[in-house]
Amino acid sequence: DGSDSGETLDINAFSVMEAANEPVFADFQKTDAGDGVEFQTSYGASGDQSRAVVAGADADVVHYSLETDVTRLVDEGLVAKDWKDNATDGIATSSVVVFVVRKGNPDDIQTWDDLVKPGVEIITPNPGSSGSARWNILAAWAHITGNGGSEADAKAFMTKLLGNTIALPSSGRDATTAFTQGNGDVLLSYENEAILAKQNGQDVDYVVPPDTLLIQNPAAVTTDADDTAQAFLDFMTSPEAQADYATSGFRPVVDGVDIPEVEGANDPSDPFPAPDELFTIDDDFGGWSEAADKFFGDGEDGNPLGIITELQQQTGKVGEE
Amino acid sequence: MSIDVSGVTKTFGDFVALDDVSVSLPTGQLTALLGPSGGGKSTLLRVIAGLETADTGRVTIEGVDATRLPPQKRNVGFVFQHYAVFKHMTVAKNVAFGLEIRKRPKAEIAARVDELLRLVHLSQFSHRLPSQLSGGQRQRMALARALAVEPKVLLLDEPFGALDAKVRKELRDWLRRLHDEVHVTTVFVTHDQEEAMEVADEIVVINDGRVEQVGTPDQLYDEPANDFVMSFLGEVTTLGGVLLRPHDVHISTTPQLAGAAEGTVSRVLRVGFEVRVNVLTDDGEDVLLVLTRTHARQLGIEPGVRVWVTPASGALTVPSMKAAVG
Amino acid sequence: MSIDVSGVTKTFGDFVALDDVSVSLPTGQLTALLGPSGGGKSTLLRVIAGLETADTGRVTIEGVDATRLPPQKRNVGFVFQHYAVFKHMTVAKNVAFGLEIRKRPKAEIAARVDELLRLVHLSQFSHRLPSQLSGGQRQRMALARALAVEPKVLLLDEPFGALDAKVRKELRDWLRRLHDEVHVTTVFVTHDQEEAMEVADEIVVINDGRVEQVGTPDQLYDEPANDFVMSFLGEVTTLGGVLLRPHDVHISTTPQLAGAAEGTVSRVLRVGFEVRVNVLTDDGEDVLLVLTRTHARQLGIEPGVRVWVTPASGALTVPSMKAAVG
Amino acid sequence: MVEVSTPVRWALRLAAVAYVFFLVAWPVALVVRQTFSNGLDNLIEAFQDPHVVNALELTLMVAFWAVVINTLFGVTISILLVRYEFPGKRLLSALIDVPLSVSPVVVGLALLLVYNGRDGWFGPTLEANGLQVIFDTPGMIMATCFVALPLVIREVVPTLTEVGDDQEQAARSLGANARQTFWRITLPSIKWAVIYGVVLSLARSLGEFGAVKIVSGNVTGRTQTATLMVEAKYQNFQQGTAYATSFLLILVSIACLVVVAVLRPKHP
Amino acid sequence: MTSALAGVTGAAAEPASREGRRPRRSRRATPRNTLTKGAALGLGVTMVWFSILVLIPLAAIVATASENGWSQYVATLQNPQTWAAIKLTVGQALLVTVINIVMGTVIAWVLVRDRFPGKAILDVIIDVPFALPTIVAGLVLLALYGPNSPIGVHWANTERAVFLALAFVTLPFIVRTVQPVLEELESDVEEAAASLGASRTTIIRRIVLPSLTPAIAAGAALSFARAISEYGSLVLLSGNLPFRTEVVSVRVLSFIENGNTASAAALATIMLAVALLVIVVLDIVQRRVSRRG
Ligand SMILES: Nc1ncnc2c1ncn2[C@@H]1O[C@H](COP(=O)(O)OP(=O)(O)OP(=O)(O)O)[C@@H](O)[C@H]1O
Ligand SMILES: Nc1ncnc2c1ncn2[C@@H]1O[C@H](COP(=O)(O)OP(=O)(O)OP(=O)(O)O)[C@@H](O)[C@H]1O
Ligand SMILES: [Mg+2]
Ligand SMILES: [Mg+2]
Ligand SMILES: O=S(=O)([O-])[O-]
Repeated sequence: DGSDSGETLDINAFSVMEAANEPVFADFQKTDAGDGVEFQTSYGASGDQSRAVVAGADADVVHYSLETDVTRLVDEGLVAKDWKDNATDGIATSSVVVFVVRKGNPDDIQTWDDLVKPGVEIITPNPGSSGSARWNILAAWAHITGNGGSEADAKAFMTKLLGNTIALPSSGRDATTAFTQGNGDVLLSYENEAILAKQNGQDVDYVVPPDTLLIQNPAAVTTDADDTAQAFLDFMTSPEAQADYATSGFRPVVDGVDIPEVEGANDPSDPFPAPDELFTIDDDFGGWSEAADKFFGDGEDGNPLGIITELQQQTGKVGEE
Repeated sequence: MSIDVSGVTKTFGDFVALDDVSVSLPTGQLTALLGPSGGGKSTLLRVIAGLETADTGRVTIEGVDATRLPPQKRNVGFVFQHYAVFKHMTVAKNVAFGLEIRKRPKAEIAARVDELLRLVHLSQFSHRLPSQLSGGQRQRMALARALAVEPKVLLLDEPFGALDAKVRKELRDWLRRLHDEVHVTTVFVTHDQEEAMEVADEIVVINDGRVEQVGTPDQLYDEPANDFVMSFLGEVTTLGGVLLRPHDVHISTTPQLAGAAEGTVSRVLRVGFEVRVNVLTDDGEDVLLVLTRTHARQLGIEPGVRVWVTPASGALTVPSMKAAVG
Repeated sequence: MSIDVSGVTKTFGDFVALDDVSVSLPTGQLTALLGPSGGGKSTLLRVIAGLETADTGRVTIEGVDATRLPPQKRNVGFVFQHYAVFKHMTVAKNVAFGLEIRKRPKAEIAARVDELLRLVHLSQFSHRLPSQLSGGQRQRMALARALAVEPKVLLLDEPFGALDAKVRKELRDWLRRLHDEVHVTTVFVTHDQEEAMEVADEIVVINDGRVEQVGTPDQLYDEPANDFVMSFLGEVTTLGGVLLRPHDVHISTTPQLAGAAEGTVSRVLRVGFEVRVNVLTDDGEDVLLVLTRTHARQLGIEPGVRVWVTPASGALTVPSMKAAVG
Repeated sequence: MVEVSTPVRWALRLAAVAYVFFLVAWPVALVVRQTFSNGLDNLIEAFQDPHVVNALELTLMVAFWAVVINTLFGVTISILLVRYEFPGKRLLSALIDVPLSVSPVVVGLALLLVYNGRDGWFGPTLEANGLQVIFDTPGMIMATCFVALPLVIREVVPTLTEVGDDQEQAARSLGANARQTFWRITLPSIKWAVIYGVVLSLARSLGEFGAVKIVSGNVTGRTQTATLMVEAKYQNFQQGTAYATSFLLILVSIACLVVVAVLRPKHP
Repeated sequence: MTSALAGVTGAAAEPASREGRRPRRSRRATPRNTLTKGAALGLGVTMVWFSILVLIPLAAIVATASENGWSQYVATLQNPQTWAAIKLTVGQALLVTVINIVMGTVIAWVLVRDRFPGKAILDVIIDVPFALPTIVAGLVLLALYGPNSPIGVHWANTERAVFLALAFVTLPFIVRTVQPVLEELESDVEEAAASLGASRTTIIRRIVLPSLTPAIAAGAALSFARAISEYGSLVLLSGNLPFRTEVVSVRVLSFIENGNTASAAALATIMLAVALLVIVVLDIVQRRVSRRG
């Protein structure tokens, strides 16, 4: 290895990326730009991670679950305004929202409507800190509005769904741990997280619902990062890296990726089946810039009060003001 | 009726603390157990109280064989060297403890506690905690506590050991008077011969786990059974090969008496009303004697003066060689 | 040249521990600070040593104004009541401490420690830890340690306070002899009048933060400045309205002397060679007197006997009313 | 001393042993067993993971500094509290115990509020002068210091009180100055208490989790301590490594305890 | 006889005799200052460090919480999830403290008064919870009471898990405060009670336990303070389920992770207040102990 160049890259990423990043790092170190580069990583709930960088945590490359967590850094001048100006519009990885269930799916959970049946215990992370949580919630919302329901219908549905939620762990990974330790009947999570859990021999299955939301995780370099960081960021969307990510259960964000067998997927040879209906944040919600405030605004300091935030307050259940 | 200890032996591991001790302590008397530290005094007292079980032998208290009775059944009051006060209880509660255990009526308890606190002059301290009392007061409280249950026997282990000289002297007189009044059979441990002689009706001298002598203070002083008892009961000096008390040395500045040893005064020390004189006899013996100041003044005793010393008439002497003693 | 304390006052909070104390302690003498507990003896000694700073007044040591000097600059040896041994150091190391601090050459230190340990008879214990010594040995080690730095002044705070009577007596003689040998100005605190009188050249009586009297043992005994000094220096009794020593009461079984008070013997207590006699005079006074056994035997003193008592010729008397004292 | 009757004694003994067995002994034994469930593989794997080694080194480093600082601070404060009178002493001695009852999470938050580089009270100034506290080692050392703060003091104060000051005064009267008195007399006589306090602080420091989690930023290889590593590995489906790391921590803490058990002054 | 005893009383009431000539009273009126220059410097340095480390950060918490005035506290307390966490935490902490009072005293008793092979090991094990990293403590308990429990009790993610974790980490507190007191309890006090006719149970109830009370109280306060602030051992064990197993510390952390510092600080302040209360209680207990001497 090239300890000669001795450069260190600080990667600040959301909670579920650790296992997926390892092969990508290894492959990057084999490239010219990556020769001798060491990686220092920090993983945690997406929003929490982003706030830590604002508060002074070191980062060269940030990789978050949500665009808004990058936008926060842009507002602070920590990421260049034009970070989205690349081939993938700033997106580095993608996935879909799935249902993780107990082995053999004993409660026979197949669709969103199965989740709101009485007695079904749901675990989903906390939308205050976790990106995964917000994707899950918007996916549920889209299930109603994208199928012709009104906002009122969607609110009613969300109320029921939140009513069935027994825990809101702080990150996607915390939620997985809570679920694999035996809490709840169904975990709302990333497809890649479900696959990773199965790869690691957890007693779970996962269900890709017929209609679900496309998850797009952005990545960017910070303003004081050097060329190596940029090189790594570029490498992340290379077919080679995307193939590594695919092995860990992520859906590629660029074309021409040679999708390998994905152990742990429901069908390892066809790991990423297209759902019947796939909503996207841009098409169905007008992008995160609109959705973030509309759904998750905290209602303080002149910010709007988001629909979900309000619902959480009303149900008096789990979550933050 | 009395306390009878017969053939009691007590060992700790292979250390013999009491070696076939037999002693009888008559009812109503105040008896002192006197002896040097480690002699076995406390052990004997604790065997009597049932706080320690003898290996062999029997203990009879007021005619009842108590050898196997647990302490709480012996009806014996025990006062500990370091008071063993119940720190978390007030003075009154401490005294009442034994009565409350016996579930006596509240009113009776209150009355008795009152009476006892008056007896030990602690009435005004009844609501204090023991930590707010002086040593002497604590000791009196411990006494009142032991007396509360009207024990047949009162046992005191160095009751004044932890007090300073002045308080000790006062409590000593007070115990004597208390005993004359209450007349409970009392046994107390001390290693202070003066205390024993001043307070006790009878003294049991214990050394090395064995009883050396039993007798009244006068008997012990006048007829010590051996040189140990003699020298333990007061200062001794040697003159002409015999042990005797420094007060029993007769001194004169002229050769009055036949057989007197001639010598020179080597040191004169005035201590209060007494004068302590060292005489170096021509035979090379260093004889200590004690005179009153008046007497010394009369004789004109000063270092360097030639003097003649001899045992006074009626002086108690014991051969100074241990081997010579029975 | 001496230790001069003048006008020293020391308060703790609003408690006055020393109240305008002035006293001068001559060079080369052995002086005792004598007084009851809490009188201020230790405080005075600590002020002299610099371990406590006086509120007002000055301390001069051998002509040097020491009032503001820190303890380590006063060249004063201090021996503490509870020895204050350095527990983690051997006997030799303890003694060497002051010399090591002064960075004396190794060889010199070794020689001096050797000499001092020989002086205090601890040579064979030099490698022990203090915990392996008896109380008396520890005390002697503390003395050697204080002497090691050749202090101009040696201060001892109740040097024998924590020891038992026998050891105490031995060390007391030993200190006297040591002082006669080394001749360093020495001040020691005690609350035991016998100790003070037996050992000291001069005694300073301190009570309640004030100096009651300064003088030689004989002066204090023979000419006490007031009833406090008189009664503190020995037992007293009252006869005909005056305080006097029980030994100074003359007793006879016939009305020999004019003015003698007639009375009846109420109690006779033999303690060793002494007999303590209580006489209840016809005037209702309870007079205590002490006789030798021989004397009592000669007179035939027993309870109930009619006797005449009077102050002996040359007896020291002090008016017994507090108000009558200067 | 009252002797309780044999059945009662057995009942008490059994209750005590059973309680401790089920609450502590058995669970700890299970973790040890799981560590070795496939021989030494877990341990070897852990030691081959540079991040684990890194985390252990970091933990030692942070604990070392925290213990050094707490010892200096603790001994100084103890001497001040025991040997001197000054206004506010009682308040100070009460405040000293506060860290014992503050949640580690709150400790982390408190430090974050003051020292974070963006809107902390002092953070921006410190960072402008090149000292990053939060998300870096100084913050982690501070968090560890905070939680272990009273331990040395709680050991030293009673000993110092018990030893009394007469040895110190004797040293002064023999010519020793304040510094000499401290090194030659005071310190040797409180040595065991200090060592005991250090061992307890060390155990506590090695094991700190909550406070460090908040102020460290949890950067693998740089600010991730052993305890943070245990959590991360456990959640990252690498339970073998988590158990192995835990085992190492258990080993260290039990070693600390044995040291303490040997050192603790026996009551005569 | 009263006259005979009069002399004794006069002398034995010796404290009174001292108040003779001058007003010499209280030993401590106003706090004195005996600091030397060096000591004052030492105090200065340590106080600066103590402020930097503890006082200012804690002040920052209070300040942050108070930015929005009382409404912040009210809002925080009114949040049902937060309220549930407080109730759970305080409730379980109390329960654990009660258990500790019983078991801690029993264990201390066994350690001091009983003798059996393996006692030394028991003595060492008592301290394990103190020395063990809390996260490992959680892991350790999970091994016996988690999903893979060899004894089939699956208590993870339930209130019992919270109880277990708190009981584990607070085990040493009462044992270690009671043990030395019990060791120093003079046996002659118990013998005195026996000689006054007290039975074994009476001695324990009336003499031994009351003497231990201050130590038990001090240990209980420590154990309660530790229990309400516990975090690490619950991370892996309790599942942090709102309304069921979420404790205050976890709640504070989730506020922090959600960027809601004000609520975190408000809740932290409430916990600090409880902790301070506990310290005051501790202080009072200890002072009572020292007064009794
Ligand atoms: N529980 C015990 N275990 C072992 N040895 C003991 C025990 N109790 C007493 N001894 C020993 O028995 C001997 C006699 O002890 P005891 O307490 O009766 O002496 P004592 O005459 O009361 O002495 P002192 O005047 O010092 O109190 C001593 O040598 C003591 O060491
Ligand atoms: N540091 C202190 N703070 C407050 N009061 C003190 C202090 N030191 C001494 N005192 C008080 O000053 C008075 C005199 O004390 P000192 O120690 O000098 O008495 P003493 O004559 O040596 O008595 P003892 O014979 O009991 O040692 C006592 O009443 C004592 O309580
Ligand atoms: Mg004894
Ligand atoms: Mg004194
Ligand atoms: O890491 S998450 O943002 O997905 O919780």
